[in-house]
Amino acid sequence: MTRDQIIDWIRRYAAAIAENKVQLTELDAALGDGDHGINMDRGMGEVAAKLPGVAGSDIGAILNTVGITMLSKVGGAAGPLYGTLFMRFSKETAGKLELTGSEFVGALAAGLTGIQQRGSARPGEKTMVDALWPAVEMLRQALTDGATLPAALQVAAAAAKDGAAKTIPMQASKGRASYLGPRSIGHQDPGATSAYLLLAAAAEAAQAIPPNASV
Amino acid sequence: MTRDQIIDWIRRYAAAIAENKVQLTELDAALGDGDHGINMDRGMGEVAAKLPGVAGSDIGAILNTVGITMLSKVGGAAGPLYGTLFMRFSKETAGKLELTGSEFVGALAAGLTGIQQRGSARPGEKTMVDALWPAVEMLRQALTDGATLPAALQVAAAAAKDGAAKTIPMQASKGRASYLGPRSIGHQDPGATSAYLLLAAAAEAAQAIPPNASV
Amino acid sequence: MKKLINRPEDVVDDALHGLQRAHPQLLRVYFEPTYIMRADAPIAGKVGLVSGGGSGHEPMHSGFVGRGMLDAACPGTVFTSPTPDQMLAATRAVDGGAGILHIVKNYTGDVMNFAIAAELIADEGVPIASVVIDDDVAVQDSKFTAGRRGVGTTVLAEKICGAAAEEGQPLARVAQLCRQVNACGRSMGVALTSCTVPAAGRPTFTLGEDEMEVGIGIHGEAGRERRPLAQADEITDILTTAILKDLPFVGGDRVIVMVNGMGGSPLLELYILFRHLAAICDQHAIRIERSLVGNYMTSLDMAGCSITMLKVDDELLRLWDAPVATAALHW
Amino acid sequence: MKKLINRPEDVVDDALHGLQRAHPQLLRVYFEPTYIMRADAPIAGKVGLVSGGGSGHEPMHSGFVGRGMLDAACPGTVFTSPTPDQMLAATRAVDGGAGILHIVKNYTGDVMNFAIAAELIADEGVPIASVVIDDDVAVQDSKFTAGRRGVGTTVLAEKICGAAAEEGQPLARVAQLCRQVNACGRSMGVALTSCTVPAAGRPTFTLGEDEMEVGIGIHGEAGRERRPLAQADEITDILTTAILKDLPFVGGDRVIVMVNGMGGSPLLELYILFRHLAAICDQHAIRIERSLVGNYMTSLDMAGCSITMLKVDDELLRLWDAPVATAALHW
Ligand SMILES: Nc1ncnc2c1ncn2[C@@H]1O[C@H](COP(=O)(O)OP(=O)(O)O)[C@@H](O)[C@H]1O
Ligand SMILES: Nc1ncnc2c1ncn2[C@@H]1O[C@H](COP(=O)(O)OP(=O)(O)O)[C@@H](O)[C@H]1O
Ligand SMILES: [Mg+2]
Ligand SMILES: [Mg+2]
Ligand SMILES: [Mg+2]
Ligand SMILES: [Mg+2]
Repeated sequence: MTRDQIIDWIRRYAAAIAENKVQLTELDAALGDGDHGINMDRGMGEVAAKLPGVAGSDIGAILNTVGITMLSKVGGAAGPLYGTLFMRFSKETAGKLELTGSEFVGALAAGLTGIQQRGSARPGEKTMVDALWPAVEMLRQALTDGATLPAALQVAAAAAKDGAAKTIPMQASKGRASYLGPRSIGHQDPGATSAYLLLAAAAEAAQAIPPNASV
Repeated sequence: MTRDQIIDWIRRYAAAIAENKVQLTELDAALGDGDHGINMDRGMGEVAAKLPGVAGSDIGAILNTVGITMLSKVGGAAGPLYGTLFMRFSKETAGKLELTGSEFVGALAAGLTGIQQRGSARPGEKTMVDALWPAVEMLRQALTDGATLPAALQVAAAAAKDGAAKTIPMQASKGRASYLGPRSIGHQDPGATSAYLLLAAAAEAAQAIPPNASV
Repeated sequence: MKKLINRPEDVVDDALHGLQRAHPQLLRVYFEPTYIMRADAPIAGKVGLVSGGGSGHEPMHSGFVGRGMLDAACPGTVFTSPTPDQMLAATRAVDGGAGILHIVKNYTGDVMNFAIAAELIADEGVPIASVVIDDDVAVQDSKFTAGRRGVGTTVLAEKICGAAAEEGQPLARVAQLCRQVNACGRSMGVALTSCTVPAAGRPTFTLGEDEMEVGIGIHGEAGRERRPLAQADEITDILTTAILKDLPFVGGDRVIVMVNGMGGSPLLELYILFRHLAAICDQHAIRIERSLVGNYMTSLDMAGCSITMLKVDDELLRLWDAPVATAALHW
Repeated sequence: MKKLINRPEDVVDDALHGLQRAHPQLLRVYFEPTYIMRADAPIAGKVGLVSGGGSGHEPMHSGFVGRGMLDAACPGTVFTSPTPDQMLAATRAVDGGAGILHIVKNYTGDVMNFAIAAELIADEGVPIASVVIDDDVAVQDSKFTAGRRGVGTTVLAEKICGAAAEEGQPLARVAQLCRQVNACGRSMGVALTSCTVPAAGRPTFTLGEDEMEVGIGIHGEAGRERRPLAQADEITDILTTAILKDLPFVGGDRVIVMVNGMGGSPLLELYILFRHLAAICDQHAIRIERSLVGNYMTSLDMAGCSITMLKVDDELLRLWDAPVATAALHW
């Protein structure tokens, strides 16, 4: 994945968040405090505004900016978690202008580990981890099986979507939704949903010719 | 009018207030603060409870108790106004066990004067004066014309009813309703309405054989 | 009706029992007749300050009883003026021999009940002065009205006169200060929703989702006009313009301002109003010397606010800054 | 949505500008990143107290910045935890050389953001302690939850630790006091209505005319259970019983109690709750030493309340009584 595709990924993610802002907020109103879409959109809006300024940097520097911006602009639980994901991803990709499949999955896995260290959620606790964990697993598996990164990201996005959907019958034991106890059952986790959008954006970016590729 | 009829008057008035509590309150909600029925009912409830204890006193003493009780239990604008009416009425009837027509109208007129001294409202300002003033006038007129007190009180009650109805097109210039300016037009004044009930109760009591007349 | 109450007819008594238990060091609550007295009254040689009015405006007046402010408050039932027997009992209880000042808000009921009480007190030979506060610019003061309503300036008058009384100033001076505060204070309010009187059980009036009532009273009385709901800055403009024009306040004036919540509007919103109010004062070269932001004179659960501005001099400011120890104001 | 606001996205900044103008003697407001600092910070040799959280709970925390309480507060957007850059800037600004205490309410977002900030601050060599407040008995503290929420005890902890820091106690002691307060404080709340987040524009949840939500959080999170709307005394029973059982509080205990309004409930109603709360304490021979009644930790315009009880000893009481000068608490 090239630097421009990475930028395209983030831009597509920002657009997807903006598009799904209301839906994410409604999911969070059912399980939490009804701000997930608003928070993510505020943060990703800031990120999108900063992208042109860092477009000439390496992937690590670009994603460090993404991580720091999310950390300081999203707030709530999602801010430090996504911030951590991108900052860890950035550490793994410092100085790089293009990522191989195994570099990408390694960086994403490092990001997930960061999220789990920060929030100590394991799969099954009805959080974004339930979308990210199967995505990383399936991404690694597909690449091992010889798939190209674009193809493997398609598989990973599908796994994330599936993982997000599987949070519906779960009872939350992490985050604000855990206060609901059994009443948390029956709703899809907003963070898992925004995490699926992240993977879907990556799959699209990997497939597409980035708009500024020719620049 | 005998002492027992006076007691019956007050008892009937308390009952009429209780019955019209909601209507009086609704009139006051349109023109003021929506408490006239509640306040009058609280006060007249206390008055009714005190009547048995003073039933053996003279008319002046009985109505002094009525006035003081209203003064201390009704509150708002109506409390001191009705309190003043009964206390002035009581002064005029001290020591009496029965009232002639002219004694009754004299005492009622003194009560009205008291109200006007306290609140400085003249007829036409959309207050209880608009019911009381024509009632006193017509009562005096009917008695002068030779009517019995019961008959004259019928006339007075009709005049009070008419006076209360005539407050509808008036613009208030006294009391809380005056804040509404022209918006006070179109609603009947609650205090004029409760004043009509007072005259109606008097007319009924004068006509009826009081329940404890034989005791 | 969504209220934390027991029986509607008990709200005032229930709350007064709670008030007594919450502030045993500050005040004593008496019943039949009902009044609230500062714990250390009567204070020999000090002018006694007595106020009162309908309940439902808390913390006014019960929350202003204490050192440096009121000696006693007489609460009526919700939105209904208290009665002369309460005022008489309160006045007797706090009489320290230097006379009594009644601070009365200009509502027909309050004025008449306090007037009767004052007559009875004067009959007992106690020196008594009454000052009626009528600062609401939403009402035209003319022979076609009962005069302007007493609103926010009452809070400032009680603080300032309380300080003067506390330092031993004589009745004539305390009363004169009260008249000065009334002459120099102006207020106006706006409602975004009606309040609901517990005994009535439903809103006193109805406002559309996109309407507001400008120039509202504190008892759910209708205001000057109904308008489309506006943003905070425009609301602040409407209220402040009316206030500034009325006194008028002019460049160089020094003011105490109060942005008061009506009970159902969060503090966050009151500070939003304050921001623009301060900008307007800057534009007019009016200097905000002190400020109060919060719920001081409420109208049950009404959403809305009022703004009060009081022109002050050094002496009023000194009295404002003097120590006060009540449930609602303390410094 | 009936709110005194301009654009929903500006509510926090607008209010902070107002806060600055209303309290220039007490505090300074900074933007990008946003924090509120007491006017005379940093104070050399004093432990710096920093707290923060989502906005919409005013006066918490901005109203608690000042002498004897917080050195700085970091407000997030409405109901959203603030971010590490705010905490870092605030901490640097108030660092008086004696270390910093972060008082954090137990919400995943708050805890994580403060944790990141603490790591960054520790990297700079500043002694830092963090105490997480988790006093809400409505939430079971188990591995199946994010732990108990931090609610009313936070206010009491900030006052008591602020007093200890003000008199020069060292960081370890101030942090230990904070843990003691957290260990001895318990709270629970009830909502009669939802709040409406300005950016959302409609109520977070819906409650029927005759329903209440018991064990509510301060962000419109659902509570422990939905019940038929009850009278004030029964609500007080429900909250107090849960609180008393939990610590447990027993006969002979001395307590500070807070009856806190959620923003849309009038003060009158809070005193009604206090009445029965005091009666329950009497029954259990628990002695109410001090009390707070009012809106201290709100949830925008939500109607409802919470009760907090803190078991105290002479030392906590002494620190409670120590002078404090903030916008919301002053004595
Ligand atoms: N401990 C945790 N580990 C991983 N993800 C978490 C954790 N706690 C919460 N989340 C995620 O955060 C999402 C909520 O984010 P958001 O609404 O922005 O924050 P907040 O709960 O502070 O309002 C949840 O849907 C969940 O996916
Ligand atoms: N100055 C006045 N003179 C005579 N009657 C008055 C005056 N002011 C008010 N009233 C009467 O009082 C009535 C209102 O009484 P009530 O609602 O009990 O008092 P409040 O206005 O204090 O709530 C009005 O309808 C009017 O008839
Ligand atoms: Mg959320
Ligand atoms: Mg009325
Ligand atoms: Mg009234
Ligand atoms: Mg949140």
